[in-house]
Amino acid sequence: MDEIIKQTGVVENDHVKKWKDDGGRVIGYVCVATPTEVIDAAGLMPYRIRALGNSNTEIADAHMSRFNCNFCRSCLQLGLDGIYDFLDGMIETNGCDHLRGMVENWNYVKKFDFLHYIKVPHIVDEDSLKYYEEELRLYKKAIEKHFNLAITDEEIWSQIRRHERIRDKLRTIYEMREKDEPAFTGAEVLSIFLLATAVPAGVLEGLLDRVIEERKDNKIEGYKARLLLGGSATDEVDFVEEIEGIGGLVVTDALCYGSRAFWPHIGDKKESDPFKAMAKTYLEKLLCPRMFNDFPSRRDFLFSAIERAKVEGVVLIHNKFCDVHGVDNVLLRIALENKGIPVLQLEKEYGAAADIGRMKTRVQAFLERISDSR
Amino acid sequence: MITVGCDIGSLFAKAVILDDDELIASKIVRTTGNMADEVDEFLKDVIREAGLSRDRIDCLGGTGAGADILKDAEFVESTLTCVGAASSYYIPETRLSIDIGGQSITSMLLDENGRVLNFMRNDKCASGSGRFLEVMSDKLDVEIEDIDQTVAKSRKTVAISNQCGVFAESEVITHVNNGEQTPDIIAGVCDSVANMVATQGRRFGMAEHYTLTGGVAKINFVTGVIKGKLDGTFHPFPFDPQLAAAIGAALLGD
Amino acid sequence: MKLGMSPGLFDRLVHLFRVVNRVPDPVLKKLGAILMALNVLPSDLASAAGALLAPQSREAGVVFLKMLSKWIVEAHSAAREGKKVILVPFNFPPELIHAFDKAVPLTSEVLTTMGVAILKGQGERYWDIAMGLGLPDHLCSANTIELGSMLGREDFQPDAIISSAPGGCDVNSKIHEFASHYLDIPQFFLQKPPDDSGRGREQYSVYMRTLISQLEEFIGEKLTEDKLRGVIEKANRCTELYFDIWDFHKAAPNPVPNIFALFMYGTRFSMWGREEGVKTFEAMVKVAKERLAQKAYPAEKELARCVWCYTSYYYDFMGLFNWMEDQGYSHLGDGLDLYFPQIIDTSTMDSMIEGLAESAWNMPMTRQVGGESMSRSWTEDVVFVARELNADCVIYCGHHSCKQTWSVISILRKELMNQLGLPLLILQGDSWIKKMTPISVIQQEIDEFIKNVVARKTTKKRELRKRKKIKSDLQ
Amino acid sequence: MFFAGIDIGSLTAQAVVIKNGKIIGAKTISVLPHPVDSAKEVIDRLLSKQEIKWEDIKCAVSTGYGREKIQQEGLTRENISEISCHGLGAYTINPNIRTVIDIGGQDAKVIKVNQSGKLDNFVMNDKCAAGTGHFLEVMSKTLGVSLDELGPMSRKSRKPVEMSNRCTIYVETEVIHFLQQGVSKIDIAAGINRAMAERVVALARRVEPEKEIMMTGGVAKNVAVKSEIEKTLKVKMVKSKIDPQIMGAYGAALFAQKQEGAK
Repeated sequence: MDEIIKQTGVVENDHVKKWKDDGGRVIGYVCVATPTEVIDAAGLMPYRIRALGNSNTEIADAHMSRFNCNFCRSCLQLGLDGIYDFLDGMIETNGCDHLRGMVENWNYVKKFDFLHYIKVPHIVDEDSLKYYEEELRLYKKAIEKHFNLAITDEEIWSQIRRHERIRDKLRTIYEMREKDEPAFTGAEVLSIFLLATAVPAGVLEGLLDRVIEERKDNKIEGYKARLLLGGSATDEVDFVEEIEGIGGLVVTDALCYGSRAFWPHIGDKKESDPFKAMAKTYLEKLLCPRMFNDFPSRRDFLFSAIERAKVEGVVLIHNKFCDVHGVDNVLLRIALENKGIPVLQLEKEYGAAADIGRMKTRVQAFLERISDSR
Repeated sequence: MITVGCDIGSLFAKAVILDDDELIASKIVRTTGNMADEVDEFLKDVIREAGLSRDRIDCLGGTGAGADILKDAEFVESTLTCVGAASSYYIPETRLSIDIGGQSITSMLLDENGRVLNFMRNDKCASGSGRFLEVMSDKLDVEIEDIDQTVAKSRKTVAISNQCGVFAESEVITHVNNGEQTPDIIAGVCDSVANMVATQGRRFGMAEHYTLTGGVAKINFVTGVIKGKLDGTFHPFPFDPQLAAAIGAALLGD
Repeated sequence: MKLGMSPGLFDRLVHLFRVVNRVPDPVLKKLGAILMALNVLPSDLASAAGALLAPQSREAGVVFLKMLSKWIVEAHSAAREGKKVILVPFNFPPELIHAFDKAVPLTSEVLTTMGVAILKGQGERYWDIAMGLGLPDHLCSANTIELGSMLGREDFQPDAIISSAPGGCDVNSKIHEFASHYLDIPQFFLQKPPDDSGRGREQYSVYMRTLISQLEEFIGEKLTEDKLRGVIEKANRCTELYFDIWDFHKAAPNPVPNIFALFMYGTRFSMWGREEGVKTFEAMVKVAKERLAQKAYPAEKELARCVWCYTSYYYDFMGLFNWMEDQGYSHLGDGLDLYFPQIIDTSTMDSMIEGLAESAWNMPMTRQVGGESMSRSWTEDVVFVARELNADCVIYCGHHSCKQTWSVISILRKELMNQLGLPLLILQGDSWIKKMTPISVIQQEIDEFIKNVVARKTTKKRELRKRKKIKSDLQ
Repeated sequence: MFFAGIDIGSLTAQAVVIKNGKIIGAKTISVLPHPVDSAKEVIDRLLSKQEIKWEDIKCAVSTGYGREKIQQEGLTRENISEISCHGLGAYTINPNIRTVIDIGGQDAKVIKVNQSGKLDNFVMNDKCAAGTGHFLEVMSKTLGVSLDELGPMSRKSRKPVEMSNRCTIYVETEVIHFLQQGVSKIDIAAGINRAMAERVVALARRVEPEKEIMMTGGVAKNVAVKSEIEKTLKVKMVKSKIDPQIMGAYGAALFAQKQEGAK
């Protein structure tokens, strides 16, 4: 576990370094709508872009405005600062307007050797599904062309199966954090997830096995309440630590740097064509508020997590200027309140240190409210 | 030729007297609600300070947001024009001047005659103005004048990342409560101001030679951080940078 | 839809426009009678009427107002007649809904803009209702104000909402999704693939056809070729007139009153494809033609020719348009005027639906920031219009809600400078809510920009005295 | 048995000592840069007027921005958020209270308590907010009047000015501009109070406030803001028997008493 936490603290971790030293190539991607199976099938390493709570955006702000989400500006800052120079290419998706702007400015100032844009529909329906499926084929072709290699359906299938194994291991870790006596803190699980999207798949399987073994009898005690954390892109481990520091144990989440990214199972779909299978899962089970006609599935995902993990209170956060989560969190809050589940809605500045004082007052009061209602 | 320049800003009123291009007297007071009544007295003071009488003054030029209260000004020019004029008169090679005012940060591209080619203000909701620095240092019981010597004692820089002045204050209070030392927090406040200024500088793409004007440019720590961040050669404004607009107004007088 | 007088934004507009309807055109038109008209009009209307019926644009202003009142009152009575009222965003072609007998379109941004321009207290109280629900304060006020009025259950409720912003704007899509869930109103979609390859365009037609069949089922009426042709032919007429005005814009001084920028898209987003829409455009062409003939211009001389690359400001009762004109600053149109309509082939049902898809594809925002690159198509359009109408500056309103434009505005600024050497003024202020940036500040910024940067050669400036030998201690 | 509550806010620090529920001493000072200094200072100033010594205090609880530090310093046994403290304080004074509006230096809060005084729900400002005590403090400085005058003076206003800005930072220069134009301080003060009330009401709307409302915190003393809020929310504020500004510290003291009872 300690090893994982150490590696999570930096963007270019030792595993990435080793992969590069061994001549491996790394492809960055920005959001969960990117089927990384294809990148792995090409023998490349997918790397999920993150900002790790960096709050200095001095260079990025010269390009994007302060009305753009600070998480995206932080990523742009790191990009323009050369922190991501180890990338051999980037896969763009239209996750949200801020994210698109981030990649666009990045590429405007500092051209990527390879940039491919997967256009992900905003609606779940037959028309969109067909279009997205074709997008995934083009995405594969683009990688084949640029890196001058061939990706067989068999290879994609075997990568899908490997990713299924990884999804299962991550689910196991969630079961361990969600049980009555949690084996992990929320901060630890976030660290695990962050590393899981920043190491070669081969390395990852072993890592996960070891940490599951290490923690199988571990019990986290002495917390005040069991919380679910949901909302915006949150890769700030220390923010979660602060919440847990005052007794709110995050026993599960609905974050895209968390369960939303790996929960759906591709294996669930009985498909012969790997692209059909991926398209269905990645579009129909995207669970992201950038989709505009499937709020119920996001709400129900939240409800089932609450039930599984015996959650006592829900904390919904969004970064200042985040449009999709800012609005979705209100609908979710209303849905939860109607069910009588305590919920706290927070709008925070990105970068853990920034708002922690204000946030802690709110969270502490929320915990007091929960213990009062017991 | 004796000319007077008077700049009624959002926070301070400044007046200067130039003998040709030599600064012979200057005065800075905080703008109050009664400025309209006090402005004549204020001008008298600075003229007296120069050991002159009113009739020796060849021209009074006004500038600043509140310039409309200067009844006997012969002309009123925008702060942009004045800061541009002053910067390029004394530092002919400057092509970029970043003015850190009470309310906003303005970067100006200048031509060889000190005319403003283009300008840009910082984003609203963005910390970094003089007022921001005032509020924060006030919270920490540090006089603006003492910032440099306070920061000298700092061992590290505490990051202040809130862009909203109101929330940034909560951030500062949080740091205090977490036992952070005043010098380190002040350093952080200055650093966040410097970041905003550097960002403004980058927006046009840096010029080879630039200067900084406005009250905040008096703080060496801030200018130091900015220098470290920006390419191009920094030329300190030869007089108190808070006087730049007033001096420009005086230079434009005839 | 709730009938009768309620404190809702839409119902208040209906109330006011009933009055406008009653005032006969000649009365509205006659200069002297204007003041009289203002006195009989509710005071809320007075200040806006001052701008909408200013002498230089009055001939068209009256027709424009009459068009809007027809649009509003029609929608209001639609419910009684058992028709469906369908709420659409500005980037959706309303002519499609006009082609149905049993449905009428209402455009949320147009309602908000009218409310802000005409109603006492403007949009604030409706905005506060939305904020009261805990919605973020960086949402698009153009939608949040009208929808806030509904969310407070003070106002009428549409029978369905169409969202055509997916792909072009998250905020717009999101607030419509919210309203549809919160009020339990069915929602239909026309999403834009951010895809410049032919594939994207083909897919868009597929989406359009799916939407049409969904609407047919919901409204309970088949789209008939004749009805559609009737609408499209009028739309085509509007297109011709649109380009007449476009060409007038090229003359200097600009013979097109500044406020026509608003009239043009105000018509596009409401009565395009209706007789009233055609009349409004005809009236605008007439005014511009006469002004061109007389070489008339409200100010002494035209100091600057400005293109607004996104929206303008509407919270000061439309005063900014005429204020600019009085200063000699011509307003050559907004980003919202950049919908480049095309003559649609009316020979078959299929050709007309294809044409509709094409117009929707080219709607403002959809066409620019909805493109594969948020900055490329936008830059191309702004560069094109600036060159065509030989503008000498571009102004960005900087509505803090428009995250897509804000995130690439620095690219647009650099490209304008590189390609045309044109300066871009970046303002910051909510176009529909006055409390973000007071209009006086906006005006001052525009003044400073034009006097210092744009019209530097023409405006007389004080000369900086010749440098004396600089003392070394200064260096 | 004596119990104490210490509330270190961003502008002022309060200490309250109670004996079986009754307040026997209270003190308010403006904060020193460091919370622990403020705490020690306010305690000393309070006890200096009493016969009791700090040792006689059975249990103390801290709240407010400095609550954690005070506890870490061992001055208090526990720290509890100001939200709970204001809730319990107001409820104890009048058990009919269900909604508490507390406007502190940095945060405005609307607190709902249930029929047994327990925290039910709450909202705090996280938007562009002029709705804080800090806002009024800055404005009174700019106007050159004391914070206490701000409320009463505006009652004489005939036409309150309308602030054209949401943001505190910008409202400040707007006020200076009004003054330069010779607008009367009375009308400006009224405008400031109205702006303040508007923000608080917008916040209160997020939790349907119930009829029985009490306002706590320093701003509660501002008659103008209070009546503006009453007008727009169409409610009558329940008057607090004690100084609303010490409500947080009082609540903390009550928690301290509970603590002791608990074990």
